Amino acid sequence: MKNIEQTGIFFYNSPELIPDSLDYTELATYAQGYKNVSKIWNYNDFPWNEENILKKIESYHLERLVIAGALPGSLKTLFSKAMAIAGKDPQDVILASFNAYGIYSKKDIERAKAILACAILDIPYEIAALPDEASVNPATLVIGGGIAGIQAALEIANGNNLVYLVEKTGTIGGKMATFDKTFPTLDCAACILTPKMVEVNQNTHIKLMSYCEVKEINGQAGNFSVKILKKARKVNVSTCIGCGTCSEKCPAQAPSEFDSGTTMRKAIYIPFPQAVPNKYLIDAESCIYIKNGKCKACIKACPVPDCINLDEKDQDVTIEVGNIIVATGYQPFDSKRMEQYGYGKYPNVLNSLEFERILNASGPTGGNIHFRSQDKKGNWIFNTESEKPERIAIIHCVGSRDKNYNKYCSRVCCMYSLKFSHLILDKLPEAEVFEYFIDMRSFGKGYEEFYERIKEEGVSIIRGKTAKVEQKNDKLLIRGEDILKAEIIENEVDMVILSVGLEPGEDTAKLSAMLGIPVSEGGWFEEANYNTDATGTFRGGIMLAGTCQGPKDIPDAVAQGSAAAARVIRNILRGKVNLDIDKIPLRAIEQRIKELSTIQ
Amino acid sequence: MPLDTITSKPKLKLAIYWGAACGGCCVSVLDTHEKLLDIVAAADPVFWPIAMDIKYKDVEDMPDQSIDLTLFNGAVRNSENKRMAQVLRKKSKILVAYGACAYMGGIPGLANFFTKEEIFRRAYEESESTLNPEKIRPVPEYEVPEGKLEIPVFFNDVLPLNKVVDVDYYIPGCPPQSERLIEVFTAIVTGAALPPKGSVVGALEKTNCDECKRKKTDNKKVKKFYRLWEIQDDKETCFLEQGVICMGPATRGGCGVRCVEGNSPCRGCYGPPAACSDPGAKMMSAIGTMIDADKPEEIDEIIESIVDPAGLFYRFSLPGSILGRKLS
Amino acid sequence: MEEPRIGVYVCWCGTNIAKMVDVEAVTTEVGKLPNVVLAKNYKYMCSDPGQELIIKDIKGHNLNRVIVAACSPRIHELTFRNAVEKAGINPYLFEMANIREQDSWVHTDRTEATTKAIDLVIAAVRRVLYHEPLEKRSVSVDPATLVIGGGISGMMASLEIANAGKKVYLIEKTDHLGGHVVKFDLTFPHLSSAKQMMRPILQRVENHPNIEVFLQTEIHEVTGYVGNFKTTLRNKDNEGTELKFGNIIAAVGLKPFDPSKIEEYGYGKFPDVITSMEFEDMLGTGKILTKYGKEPRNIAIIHCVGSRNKKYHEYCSRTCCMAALKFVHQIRAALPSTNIFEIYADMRAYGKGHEEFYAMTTHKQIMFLMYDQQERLPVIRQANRSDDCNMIIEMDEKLSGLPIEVPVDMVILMVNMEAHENVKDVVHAIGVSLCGNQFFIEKHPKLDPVATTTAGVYIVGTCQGPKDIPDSVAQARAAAARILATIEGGTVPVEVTTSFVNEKLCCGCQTCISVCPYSAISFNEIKKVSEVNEVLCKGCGTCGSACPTGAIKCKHFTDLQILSEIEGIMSMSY
Amino acid sequence: MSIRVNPELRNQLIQYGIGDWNACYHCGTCTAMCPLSEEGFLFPRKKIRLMQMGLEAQLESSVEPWLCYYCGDCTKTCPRDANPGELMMSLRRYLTSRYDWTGLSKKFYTSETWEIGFILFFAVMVVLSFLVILPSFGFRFTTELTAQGGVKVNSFAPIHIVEKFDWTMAIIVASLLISNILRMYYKIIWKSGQEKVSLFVHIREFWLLIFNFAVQPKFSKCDDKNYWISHWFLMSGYTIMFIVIVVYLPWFQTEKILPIYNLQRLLGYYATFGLLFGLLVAIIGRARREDVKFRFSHVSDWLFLFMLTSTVVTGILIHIFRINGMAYATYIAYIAHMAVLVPMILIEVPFSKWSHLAYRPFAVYFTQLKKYAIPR
Amino acid sequence: MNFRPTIVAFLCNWCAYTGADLAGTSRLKYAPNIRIIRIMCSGRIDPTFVLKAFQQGADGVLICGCHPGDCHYQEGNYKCLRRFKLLQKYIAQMGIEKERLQLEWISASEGKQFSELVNNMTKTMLTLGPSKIKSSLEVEYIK
Repeated sequence: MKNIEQTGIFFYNSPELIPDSLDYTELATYAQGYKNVSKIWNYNDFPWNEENILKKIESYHLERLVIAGALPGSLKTLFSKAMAIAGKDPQDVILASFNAYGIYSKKDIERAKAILACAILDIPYEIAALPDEASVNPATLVIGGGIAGIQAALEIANGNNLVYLVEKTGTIGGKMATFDKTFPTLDCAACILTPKMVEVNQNTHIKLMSYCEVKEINGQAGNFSVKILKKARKVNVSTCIGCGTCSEKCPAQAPSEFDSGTTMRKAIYIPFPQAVPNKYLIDAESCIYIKNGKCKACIKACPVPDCINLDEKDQDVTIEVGNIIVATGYQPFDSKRMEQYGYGKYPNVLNSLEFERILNASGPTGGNIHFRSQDKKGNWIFNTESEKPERIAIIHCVGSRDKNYNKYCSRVCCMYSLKFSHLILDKLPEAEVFEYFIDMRSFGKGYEEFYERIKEEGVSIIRGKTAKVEQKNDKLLIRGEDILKAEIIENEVDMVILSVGLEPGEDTAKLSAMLGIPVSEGGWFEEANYNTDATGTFRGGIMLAGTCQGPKDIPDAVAQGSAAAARVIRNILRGKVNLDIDKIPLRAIEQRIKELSTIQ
Repeated sequence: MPLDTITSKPKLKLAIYWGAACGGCCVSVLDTHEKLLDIVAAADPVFWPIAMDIKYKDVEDMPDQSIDLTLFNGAVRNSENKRMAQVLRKKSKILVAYGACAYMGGIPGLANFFTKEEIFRRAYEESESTLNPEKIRPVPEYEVPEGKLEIPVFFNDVLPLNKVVDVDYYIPGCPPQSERLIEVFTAIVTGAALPPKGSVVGALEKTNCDECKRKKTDNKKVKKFYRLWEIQDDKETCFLEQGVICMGPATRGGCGVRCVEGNSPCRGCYGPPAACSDPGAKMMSAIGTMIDADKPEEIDEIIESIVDPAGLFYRFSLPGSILGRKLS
Repeated sequence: MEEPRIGVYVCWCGTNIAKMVDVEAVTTEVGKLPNVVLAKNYKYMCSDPGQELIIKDIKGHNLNRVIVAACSPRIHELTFRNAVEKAGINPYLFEMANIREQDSWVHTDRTEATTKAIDLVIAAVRRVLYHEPLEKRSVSVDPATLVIGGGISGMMASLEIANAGKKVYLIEKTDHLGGHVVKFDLTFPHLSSAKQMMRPILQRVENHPNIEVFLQTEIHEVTGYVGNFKTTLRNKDNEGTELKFGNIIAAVGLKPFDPSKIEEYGYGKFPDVITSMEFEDMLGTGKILTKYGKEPRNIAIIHCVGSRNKKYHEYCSRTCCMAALKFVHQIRAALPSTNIFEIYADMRAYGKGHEEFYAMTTHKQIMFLMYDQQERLPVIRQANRSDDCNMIIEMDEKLSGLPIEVPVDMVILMVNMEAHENVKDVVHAIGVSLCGNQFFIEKHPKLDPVATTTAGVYIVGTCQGPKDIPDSVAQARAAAARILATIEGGTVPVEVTTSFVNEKLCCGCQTCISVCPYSAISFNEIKKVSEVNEVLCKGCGTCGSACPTGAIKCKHFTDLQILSEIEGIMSMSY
Repeated sequence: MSIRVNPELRNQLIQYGIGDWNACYHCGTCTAMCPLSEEGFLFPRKKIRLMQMGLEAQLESSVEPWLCYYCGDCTKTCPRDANPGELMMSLRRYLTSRYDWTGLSKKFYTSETWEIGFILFFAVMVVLSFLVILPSFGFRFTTELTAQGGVKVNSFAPIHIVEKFDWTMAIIVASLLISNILRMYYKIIWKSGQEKVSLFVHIREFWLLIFNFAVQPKFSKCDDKNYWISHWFLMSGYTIMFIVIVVYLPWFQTEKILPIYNLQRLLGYYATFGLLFGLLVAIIGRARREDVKFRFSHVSDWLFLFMLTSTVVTGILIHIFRINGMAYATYIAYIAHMAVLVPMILIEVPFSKWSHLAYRPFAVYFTQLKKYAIPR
Repeated sequence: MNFRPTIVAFLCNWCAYTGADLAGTSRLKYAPNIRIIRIMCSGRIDPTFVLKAFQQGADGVLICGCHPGDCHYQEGNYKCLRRFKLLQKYIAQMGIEKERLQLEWISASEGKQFSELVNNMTKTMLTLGPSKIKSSLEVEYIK
C-alpha cells in the first residue's frame, strides 16, 4: 500500500478555461479537513518552477502531490520532474481535473469537492462515485432517425426489446440518405442505408414515430415518461398506399427539404422515393387549404377513402421508457454567414448538401452536374437544360476552424470534398477541379489511400484557404494564396462548392434543457467522459449517439449508435439502471472513500 | 432368375459390333464361358463380325428396330464406324455402348492428342519399319482401270459412340467384366424395369475406393508424386497416400478393383461416377488438393512429378471429355 | 419437382442502370426464355413498392422462382430474399444478376452493356432452374464471451458485457492488462492522467466476478461456431484450460512502427532520436533528459514516422498529431525555455476539442515546420563541434519554401501504429480476414464497423485500424451491444449454404477431410463415408471441388447450378 | 544552402509588439484579402512565416512590411487569433530598429524607460535653453506688445537662433534618416543578394518616391478609404508644418498679425486642421479599440500620439495667445511647444514611429527597383 | 465482324467479387468482355467449371481469389492455386495457350487492379485471337 501521508495540494486555475470560476478558497478549506494533507498552495501564491516546487516538497516532506483545477494536466510534467529530482515517485502526482468531469461553474462545487477528496485519499473517482440504481422499464426511446439512431434502434430491437424511434421529419434516414456516395469506398449511400431503413420498418420491436417531436421528459432513469408531439401528418399512415396521385394533383409547392432546396416538392409529399415510412404527409405551411380553407385537390385525387384528413390536429402522446438515446445529429453551417463567399448572392456558389443532391441520381439533375440557371419565370433552378461547368472549385473548412464562426474542425469535410472531386471527374471527365484546403485530414481507414488516389486523378489540390469569391461576368473569381507556391490565386471558375462544417442541430439547446445534459463549447452535447464514456451522459439512462455529441463520419456514428445501445441492453439485462452521476451526494462519496481508504 | 430358366420366351435378336476396338470387348463376351450358352439360348446373334459371316448390306436390309439389343464396342474412328453406328442405331431397339472405347473413346481415343496428318505422317512415313520414299498416303477413293476403289475415310478425331448416334446405355470397362455383362443381359432378357435412357449400367454407383481393401486415412498430402516403379509399394496403404496416382476414387466400381488387387493403381477404365461431367477433371481437382505446398515454386515442382496429366487422367476417356481433343 | 415458373425483374436503379443498359431490351429478351413466366422492369426494385411488386406477382402468377437484375447481391440479396419469403417462396429460390456494379457502372458502350446484362440475366435464369429450397437454421448461444486482448478496448468491452451479468474470458498475451494506454502519462485533449483513467478500469476488470482474466496466454485455435465456440488456452507453462463461449471479440491492438527502417532519421544510430513510445516511458520517469543526462535545449517532434508514405505505410495513423501536441504541453511544463519544433505534414486535429487543443498548443512557444512526408524526409545528422547542439535536422520547409536546418538535442519520432507480426495466428484461429495493411477487415466499412464476416467474431479497437481512445471505446461498446443482443435473443442463425455428403456416392477416400479449414468433415467409420457438420461448415465449397466422386454437394453452389450458369452466361455470346 | 532557424529570435521580436504569432496556421486568407499584397511581394503570411521560423536575415531584407498600411482586413478575416495586421506593425518597429545603426531605435522600442527618459531629457534641455541659456544671452521675456497687439515672440525666441537650431536639428535628423535609409537600401536591395538593379532604373523610378510620399496611392487601395483620407490630412498637415517651420521659419514665426486670408495663416490653419483631424481619428480609434488596426497599441504608438497632439495643441495655443497679446501665456506655450516638438523630432523621426514617413515611400521605390532587378 | 473475346471469370465472394463491385462503385471503366460468376471461395473452383467455360466458347477464363493469407476461409485460395497449376499443365497439353487461363489475387479494395486486369486480359485475348475449342468440337461428322 502506498504511503499517502504528507500530501501537498496545488490549486491551479486558468481563468480562460473556467470563466465562472469555482471558489478555490472553499475547496482549500475543505481539503484542509483531510489529515494527510500537509499543505495547500494556490496557483498565484508562488512562481511555478521546479526549484520552488522542489523546495516545498523538501521542506514539507511531501510524498504525494495533488494538482487540482482546470486542465491540471498541463502542469503535471513539471511536478513529476520536481518529484523525480526530490527522489520521490514521479507517478505520485495526482490530477484532480475538474473540467475532465464536466465541472465548469460555481454550482458544481460539491462535485469538485468529491473529486478533490478522491484525489487526496487516492481512490479513483469512478470507484467512489457510485450512483444509485433504479429498476428499468425495458422500453427505450431513440430520438432521431439518422444513421446513428437507426443503428441504435436496430441493436436494441435485435435483443427483442421495444424501441420507440422518434423522428422529427417525415422519414428516417437523416442526412446520410441525401448523400450520393460515401467516402472512401464510394458506396452509394442510399444503397447501404435503405436496407437498414427497411429493416427498421420491418422490425416488430421498433415503433417508428416519424413526424414527431419530443416535447417533455419527466421522471428519472429507468422510468421516464416522455410526452411526444405527434405532428399532424394529415394522411393516415396505415391506409396510405403511397401511390402519389395526391401529390400529382396538389397545386402548392415548397422547396424540398430532402433536396436541400434544389428542387420543389408539393405541399403533400413524401420526402424521397425510398422514404420510410413510404407514406405521404402534408406540410401545413405550404398547403393552400390550410392557408385559406379552399382546395382539397388531394382529397379528390386520393383513391383511398378517408385517408387524407386536412383538419387533423397535432396530438400529444405519452410513452413510458427506461432509457433514452439522443441521436439528433447536426445541421450544416449556414454559408450565408460567410459573406465573402457570396453564398446566396451568386447562384452557382453551392453548399455541400446541395451539391450532394446535384450529384445524386435522384436529385434535380439526375446526377448530372449543371449550372443553376434562370427559368422563364426568372427563378433560379437546377435542370438538365443548362450548361455544364468546366471548372469547379471546392473550398474546405467553410465555417470550421475559424474563430469567427466555429473553432472546431468538422472532421468530415476534407474527405467529402475529396469525394466530390472524384465524382465530378467521373461525371465530367474534362472538367478541372480545384480543392482549396488548410490541412488535409484524411485520417480514417482507407482515407489516406483515397486522398492519394484523388491526387493521381488530376485534381488540383491546393494548400491555401480561399479568402473570397467574387462574381466576374459569368465566372466566379476565387481569390486566395497558394501557400506552397507562395502565389496569389486568382482563379476563374464556373462553380464553387462550399464544404460547410457541421453545427449542432437546431433543437439541441431545447433538448439540452429538457434532458438536463449540458452542451460543450461548440454546442454539442457533453459526454460523461471524453475518453471512457463518450456515449454516456451525467444523466442516468440517457445516452448520446452520433453527431449530436460532435462531428463524426458514418462509421464512427454507427459505432457510437451501437455503443449507446450496448449500455441500454446492459441496463435491460441487469434490470437496473444507474441514476444521475452528478446527483450523488458528497456525503455518500466521502463515506465510500473512507471505507476504501487505508487512513481515516 | 438364371438365364436358363427363361428360354421359353421368344428369343432376342442380338448384334455385337466393333468399331475402333482391340477386340477385347468381343472376347469379354466369350469370357462369360459356359454362360455364353445361356446367352445363346436366350438370344440369337444376328450380326457379330468377329464370330459370324454377314455382310453390312444384310444388316442394312433388316427392318428397322428389328434387332433387340446391339452391343457396340470400339470408338468411332472412320466413316465406316460411323456408318455402321448409324445403321445399327436404326435397326436396334436398344443400342449399348459397350466398353470404354464406345463409352468415352478408350485407348484409341488417345489418338486425339494428334491430328490425322500427324498420325499418317508417323504411320506412313516416319515409323522405323516403314519404307515409303514416295510418301504415298491412303486416299479414300482411288481410280484404277478396274473402277473406283474405296476405303473408309479416316477422321481427324476419335469419337465416342454417343457423338455420332443416340446411345441407350453404357457398359464401361476395358474390357467390361463379363459378370457385369451377364447381369445387364439378364435384366434385359427378363424384362426387368430398365433404368432411364443414357444410364451407365453394369457398374456401381460408388467408386473403386469403396471396394478397395487398402488402408485409407485422411492423410492425403503429397510432396512428390511417384510412378509405381519408383517406390516400394507396401501393398497395404492407399496408393495415393504413397504418392502414386490411382484413379480409384474417381472411377466407378464394378471391375472388382482388379488392378489394385494386383498391386497396380487403378487407371480409370470404368470411367467417372455419375455426378461428374468430365472424366478427368474431378480427379485432377482431387490430386491438386493433395499437393502439400503453398509457395508457387514448390507447387510447380510437385506438379513436375506428374509427368503426363492429360494421358493419366484421360487415359480411357479423352474423346468423351469436355475438351475432347488436343487443339491443333 | 414442380415446373419452374420464373419471374424476372430488371431494376433501373434510377438512372444508375437504365443509363447504360437498355432495361426494356433486357426485359424483352429474357421474357422469351423457357420457364420465364413474366419479365418486368421497375425504377427502384429495392424500394417498398418494388418489393411489393414481386410479392404481388408471386401470388398472382404463381411464381416459384424469382430473379432480380439490379445491384450487387452483396447489397440487396437479403432484401429480396426476405421479400420473396414474405410471399411464401423459399428465399433460396431467388437469384440476383449484378447488372450495376459489374455492368452499367463499369462500361461505356450501351449496346455492349445491354448484351452483357442479358447474358447475366440468362445465366441467372439457367441457374435458378436448379435452385433448391434450403432451410434456415439457428443455434443456441453460449452466454460467455471470449475477449482477446487486454488493452483498453478489450477491457471496456469486457466490462460492458460483464456488467450485464454475462461471463467474459479476457485473455492477454503479456503479463499485464492495460495495453499501450496504461503506459501513457496523459491523454489528449483534456490532458487527463492516463494512469488515473486506467486505474478504476483495471480494478473493475480484475475484481469483476464475471470476468476471468488469463495473462500471458495466447490463442492458437478456436473450434466451433457462432454461439458455441471452444478453445484450449495455453499459458506460458503450457497448461491447458478449456473454455466454451458464444462470441469472440478480438481487440489485439497494434504495435509501434520500428523507425530504424527509415535511414534519414538515424534511429538506433543517434541515441537521442527516440520514438513516441520511448518518450512516454521517459515522461513516466519524470525527467526529460538526453542520453548524456542533460536537459535538451532543443527538442524536435517529427510527425508521420512510417505513416503516409508508400515506402512504409500509406495510411495515416490517426492519433500521432494529437499525441505530438500533447507532448508539447508536457515538455513546456517541465522545460520552460527549451525550444520545441513540431515537424509535421498536415495537422490532423479532427476530433472533438482537438482543433481547440491545437490552437491552445500554438501559444506554447513552439516552432511548427512543415515537411513533405512523401518526397523528401528530413535528414538528421550529427552537429558540428562548433554548433551548440547535438544534432542537426536538414529539411525542406514547405510553408516558407526554404531549405532549413534545425538544431536539436533530442528528436521524438511520432511512430505509426502497425499490425503485430504474429497477428496471423489470431486471424487464423478466429477466422477473420486482413486488409493490405494487415488490419482486420470489418464486415462493412460504413455500416458494420465492428462485425466480421465470421458470425460471432467481432473486432474492436486498433486492430481494425489506428484510432484514439474514445473511438476504440465506442467500438468496444458497439461489439458488446451486438453480443448482448444475441445473448438476449438466445439463438443466432447459422450458415445455410453448407456442404452435404451424398452417402450413396461417397467412396470413403477421405480426400475431403483435411481440406476443410473448419474441421467440419469427419469420417464415419461404420458407414465408411464422410460426414459434414453443417453447423461448423461455413460453405466455402472447397471440399466440393476436392471430392473426386462428386458425392459432396455444396448447397446453393452445386456443380449443376454453376455449370448451368456457365452455359447461360455464354448463351448469347458472340 | 540551408538556413538555420532561430527559435530564440522570438524573444527579441516579442518586444516590438504583440506576443504570439504561432496562432497562424497558414491558410493564406490574410495575403489574399490584402489589397496591397502583390505577386513577388506577398504578405502578411509569408512574413509571419519568417517570424515564426526566426529567420533574421530574411526578415531584415523584407520590404513588404512597409507596403502594409494596416487597414486591418487581414486581422478581421483571420480564422485564428494570429492578428496579421498587428504583426506587420510589430515587424515595422523591428525593421526600424534594424535599420538604425545607433541602436537607439531598439532601445526606444524595447524599453519605455529609455524612450521616455530621452524625451524627458530633451524636454528638460529645451526648457533649460529657454529659461537659462537664452536669457543669459540677453533674450528676455517681455510683456510689451506689437502695434497690432500681438506678443513679441522674437524677442523671447530670436528667430535667427531658433532658425539655426532648427537647421541643425534638421541636418542631424536628416543625416540619421538618410544613413538609416541607406542601410535599408543595403539590406533590401544590396545584401539580399540575388538581384542587380541598373543605375538607370534607379533614376527612372525615382519619381515614385515623391509621388508616393505625396499621395500615398498604395494606402488608398485599402478598402477603408476614410482612414486613408484622415491619414493623408495628417500627413499633409505635418509635411506643410515641417517645411514651413524648417525652411521658412522666418516667414512663419512672425510678430506681425497677418490677415486671415494670408497664405501663411491659411497654410497654418490647414496644417493644424489636417493634424487635428488625423490625430482625432487615431486617438478615438485607439481608445475605443473597436477597429482592428487600433486594437493593439504599443507604448510607442501612444507616446507618439501624445507628443504630436501636444505639439499641435501648444502650437494652437501659441497662435491664440500671441494674437491676443497674452505674453506669458505665449511664452509658456512656446516653451511647452518646443519641449515636445524637439524630442519628438529628434526621437520619433529617426528612431521611432515617425520614421515611416521616410521608409514607406522608399519601400515603394525599392519594391519597384526589385521588380526591375535582373538576377545576378 | 471484329473479334470480340469473351472472358468468363470466377470471383470469390469476399475479395474478388467485392473488388469487382468496388470497381463499379468507383466507376472505373473496363472492357465489357467479361462475364462474372460468383462463387463463395476460389477453393470452390472445380476444373470442370473452367473446362466447361472453354467448351461453351469462352476465349479466356479468369479466376480471382483473395490474396494469399487473406482468404476468408483461411486457405481456399491456396487450394485453388494448386488445382490451377495442375489444370494449366493439362490445358497446355491440350494445346490451349496458358494465357487463356489466368489466376489473379484481387482484394476487396482492389477495384482499380481488377479493372486493369480485365483490360489487360481482354488485350491478351485479342492478341491470341478466338479460342478454337468450341469450333474444334463442332466437326461436321458429329450427329
